[in-house]
Amino acid sequence: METNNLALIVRTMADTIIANENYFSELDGVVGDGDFGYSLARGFEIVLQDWDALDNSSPSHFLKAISTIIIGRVGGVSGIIWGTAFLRASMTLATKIEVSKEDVIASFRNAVEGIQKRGQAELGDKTLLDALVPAINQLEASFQKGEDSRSAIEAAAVVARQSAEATRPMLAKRGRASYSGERSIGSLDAGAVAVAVLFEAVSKAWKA
Amino acid sequence: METNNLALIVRTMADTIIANENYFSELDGVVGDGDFGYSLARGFEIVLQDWDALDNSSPSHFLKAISTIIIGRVGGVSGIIWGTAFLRASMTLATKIEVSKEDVIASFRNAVEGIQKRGQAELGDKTLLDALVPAINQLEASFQKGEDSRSAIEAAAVVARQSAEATRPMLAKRGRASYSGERSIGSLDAGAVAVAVLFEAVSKAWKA
Amino acid sequence: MKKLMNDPKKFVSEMLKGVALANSKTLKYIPEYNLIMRADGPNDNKVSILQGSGSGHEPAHAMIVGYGMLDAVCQGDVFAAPPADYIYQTTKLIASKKGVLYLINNYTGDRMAFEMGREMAEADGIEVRAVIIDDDVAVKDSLYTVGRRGVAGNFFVIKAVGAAAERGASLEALEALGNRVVAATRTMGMALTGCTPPAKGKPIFTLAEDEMEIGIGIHGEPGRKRVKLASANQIVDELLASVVEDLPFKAGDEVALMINGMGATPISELYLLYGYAHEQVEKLGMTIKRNYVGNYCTSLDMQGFSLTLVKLDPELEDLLAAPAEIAIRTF
Amino acid sequence: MKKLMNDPKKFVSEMLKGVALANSKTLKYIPEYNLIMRADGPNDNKVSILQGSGSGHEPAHAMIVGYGMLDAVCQGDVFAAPPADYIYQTTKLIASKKGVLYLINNYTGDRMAFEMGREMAEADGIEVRAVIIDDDVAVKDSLYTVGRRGVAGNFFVIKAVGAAAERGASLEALEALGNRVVAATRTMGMALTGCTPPAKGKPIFTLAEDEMEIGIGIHGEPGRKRVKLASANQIVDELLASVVEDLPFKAGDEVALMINGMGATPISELYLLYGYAHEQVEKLGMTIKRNYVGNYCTSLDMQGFSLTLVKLDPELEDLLAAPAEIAIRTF
Ligand SMILES: Nc1ncnc2c1ncn2[C@@H]1O[C@H](COP(=O)(O)OP(=O)(O)O)[C@@H](O)[C@H]1O
Ligand SMILES: Nc1ncnc2c1ncn2[C@@H]1O[C@H](COP(=O)(O)OP(=O)(O)O)[C@@H](O)[C@H]1O
Ligand SMILES: [Mg+2]
Ligand SMILES: [Mg+2]
Ligand SMILES: [Mg+2]
Ligand SMILES: [Mg+2]
Repeated sequence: METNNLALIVRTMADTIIANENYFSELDGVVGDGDFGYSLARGFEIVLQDWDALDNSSPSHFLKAISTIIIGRVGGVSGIIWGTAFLRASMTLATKIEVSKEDVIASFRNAVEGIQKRGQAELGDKTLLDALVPAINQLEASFQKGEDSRSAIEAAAVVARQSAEATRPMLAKRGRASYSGERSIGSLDAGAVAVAVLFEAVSKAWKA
Repeated sequence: METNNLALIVRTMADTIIANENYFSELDGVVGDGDFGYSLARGFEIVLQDWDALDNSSPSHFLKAISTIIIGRVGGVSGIIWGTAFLRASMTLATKIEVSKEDVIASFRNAVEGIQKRGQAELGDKTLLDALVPAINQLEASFQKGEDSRSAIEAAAVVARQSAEATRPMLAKRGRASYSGERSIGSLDAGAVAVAVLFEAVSKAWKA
Repeated sequence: MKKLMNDPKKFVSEMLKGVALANSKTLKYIPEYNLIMRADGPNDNKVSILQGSGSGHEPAHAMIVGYGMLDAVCQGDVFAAPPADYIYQTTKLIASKKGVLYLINNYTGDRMAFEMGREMAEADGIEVRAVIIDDDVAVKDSLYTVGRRGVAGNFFVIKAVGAAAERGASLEALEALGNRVVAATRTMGMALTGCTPPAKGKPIFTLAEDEMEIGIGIHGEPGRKRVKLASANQIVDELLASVVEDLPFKAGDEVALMINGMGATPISELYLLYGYAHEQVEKLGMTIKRNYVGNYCTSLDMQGFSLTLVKLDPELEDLLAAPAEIAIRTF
Repeated sequence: MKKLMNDPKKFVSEMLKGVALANSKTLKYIPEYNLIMRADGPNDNKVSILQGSGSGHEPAHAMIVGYGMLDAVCQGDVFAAPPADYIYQTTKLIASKKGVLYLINNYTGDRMAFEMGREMAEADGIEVRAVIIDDDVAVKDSLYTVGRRGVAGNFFVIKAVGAAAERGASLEALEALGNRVVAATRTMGMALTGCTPPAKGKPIFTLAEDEMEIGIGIHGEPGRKRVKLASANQIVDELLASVVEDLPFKAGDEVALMINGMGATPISELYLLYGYAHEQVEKLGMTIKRNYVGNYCTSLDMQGFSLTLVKLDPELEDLLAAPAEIAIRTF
């Protein structure tokens, strides 16, 4: 993967997040405070605004630039979680110019570790990790089977969607939704759905 | 008229005011502040509560006792207006034990004078005077024609009702309704309707 | 509209009880007359200051009794002037050798009750003077004969007169001062929603989701006009224009600016309004010497606000800055 | 629900601008970080105190910066913790030789942002400590692993720590004091209506005319249960019982009692609630040494209130009584 592909992914993410602002916020509003879409959208708006000025001298620098915007401008849990994810991915890639499939998986793993360090969430706590981790697992499995990026991402998107749906019966143990206790059962986790929507969008963009 | 008849009138007024609390307040709510029924009802509740202890050694004393309750316990324009009316009537009757038809008219006239002194309202300003004064005029005319109390009161009630209805096209120039300016046109004056309702109730009670 | 209350008929008395219990060292409560008065009054070296008025405008008036402000209030029911007898009894209780000053908001019920109470008090030999407050520019004085309403501007009259009274001013001087503040004060308000008196249980008027009412009173009286909801800045522009042209206020004037909430408006929105109003007043060439943002004179649970400008002179500014102590406090 | 605002995206910045313009002599506003700080800070003889938090809880936190209270706040958007970078930048701006104390309401977003901001600040050599505030008894600590929320009780932590900081207390001492206040403070809230974030335009939750929600948070999080609307006294009984049994508070305790409005509750209702709560607390044998009635920590335009009890000792009582100066004032 090159910076070009990376740019496609981040741009697709940004466009998708902005297009889904209200949908994401509504999901967060069921048992959270309804600002998830708003927070992310404000951050990725800035990503798009600053797009041409972003340091894309290397994949690592590019991801660092994104993380700086998110950490600097996005509030709420999401600012930290998503900002940390980009920062960890950037750190993983360090000085690399070419990004291998192994690098992609390592970046994702490192991002998850960072999210868990900050947020202390376990799998099953009804957070975006419940969609992200299975999707990464699928991506890795596909890569190991020698599938191409296109079908690997497609398969990961399917798993992300299924896993997001699977958050419905979960009891929220992290984030604001956890205050609702038993009432959090029966609704989807906003972050997990966002992960699914983003994997789907990237998969679609990859094919085009 | 004796204290007995006077007692019947006041009791009928009290019962009617309490029964019409919400109706009177609704009328006041259209362009006023919606408390007219509430204010009067709270005062006449006390009249009924204290009924047996009221000084009824003479018509004048009895009316004075009522006025003291109203002035002492009813707030808003109505406390003053109605309290003043009872006080003026009481003053008119002074030491009389028997109340003649002339005394009744004189008491009413004195009450109207008192109301006007306090409130500075003219006929046509869309206040209770617009029902009260025509009703008194009718009462006096009936008495002068030699009609009995029963038919005189009945005729006065008819005039009071017509006059109350006639407040609809008026522009309020006094009281809170006047702040609504042109908007006060098209609704009935709460006080005028109350006067009509009370004349009707007394007329009905007189017949029974 | 829902309320946190028990029996609507006890709304006022239970509220006053709360004020009294929260301020047991400084305030005295006499339930019979809905009366809240300073525990340390009356003081024969100081004119006593009384405001009556209906309830529903909290913190005015029951919560603004204290050092440097009112000596007492006797409140009527929600939106109803107090009975004349409350005023008479209160006047007797607070009578000082220097006299008693009534600060009356210009409503028929209040004026009549105070007039009658005053007659009774004067018959007892108590010296009484009165100032009529009528700062609301929404009511055109010339059209309707009852004159303008007294609204949030009453705060400035109370504050200035209260401070001067503490400094020992005479009854005549305070009456003149009160009239001077009234003459320098203009207010206009608006509402996003009507208010609901506890005993009524329904809003006095209702507005659609995209409507607002401009020029409302503080008793749910409808205003000058009902129009489409506009942006905060546009609303400030409209209220400010009405207020400024009325006195008129001019470039070079030193002023106090108040954004007063109507009861259910979050303080965040009031500060947002203040920010823009401040800029606009300065653009007109005036200098804002003092500012006030919060709930001063409300209309129960109405959403909305009023904007008040007061033209200051050095004496008035000094009186407004003088210390005072009332139930409404943060610490 | 209607709002007095312009562009919802500018809600927070326009509000902060208003706060700054209304307090231009005492406060400094740095729009880039939604930062309101004391104009006279930092002071190397005094620990600097920072609270971050999301917006929508006004007057907390932007309007309670000042002498004896906070040295700065950097607010996030409505109900969103500030970005970590705001905290880092703010910490640098207020850094004093005596250190910086964070007072953090216990929410995941706030904790993470402050943790990250702190790491960055410590890397610059700034000494930082933090106190986590979690006074809300509605959230059962044992069941959910994120712990209790910080709600209106944060006022007492800020006030006590703020006063002690003015007296020169060390960073360690302030951290210990903050934790001591947290340990002595319990709150529970309820709502008659949900609240509407400006950018959302619709209430986060809606309640029927005869319903209320018990145990709500201050971000529109639904509460323990949704039940039939009860009388004010019954509601106070329920909240008080939850608060009292939790610490537990006991006969003989000296306490501070706060009735805190959620943003759109008229002050009349808050005093009505206070009156009954006061009587009940005294019936339980406690002595109310200080009381607080008003809007301290709100949830935008939510109707409702919370009840807080703080167990006092002489030191704490003295700190609560110490003078302070903030944007929220009457005069
Ligand atoms: N501790 C956590 N670790 C990982 N993800 C979390 C955590 N807490 C919440 N989330 C995710 O963040 C989403 C909510 O984000 P956001 O609305 O920005 O949070 P908040 O409004 O609580 O600050 C949730 O749907 C969930 O997926
Ligand atoms: N100046 C006045 N003179 C005589 N009657 C008046 C006057 N002003 C108002 N009223 C009458 O009083 C009624 C309203 O009474 P009330 O609701 O008690 O007044 P408020 O709420 O304004 O104090 C009006 O319907 C009108 O009939
Ligand atoms: Mg959220
Ligand atoms: Mg009325
Ligand atoms: Mg009234
Ligand atoms: Mg949030």
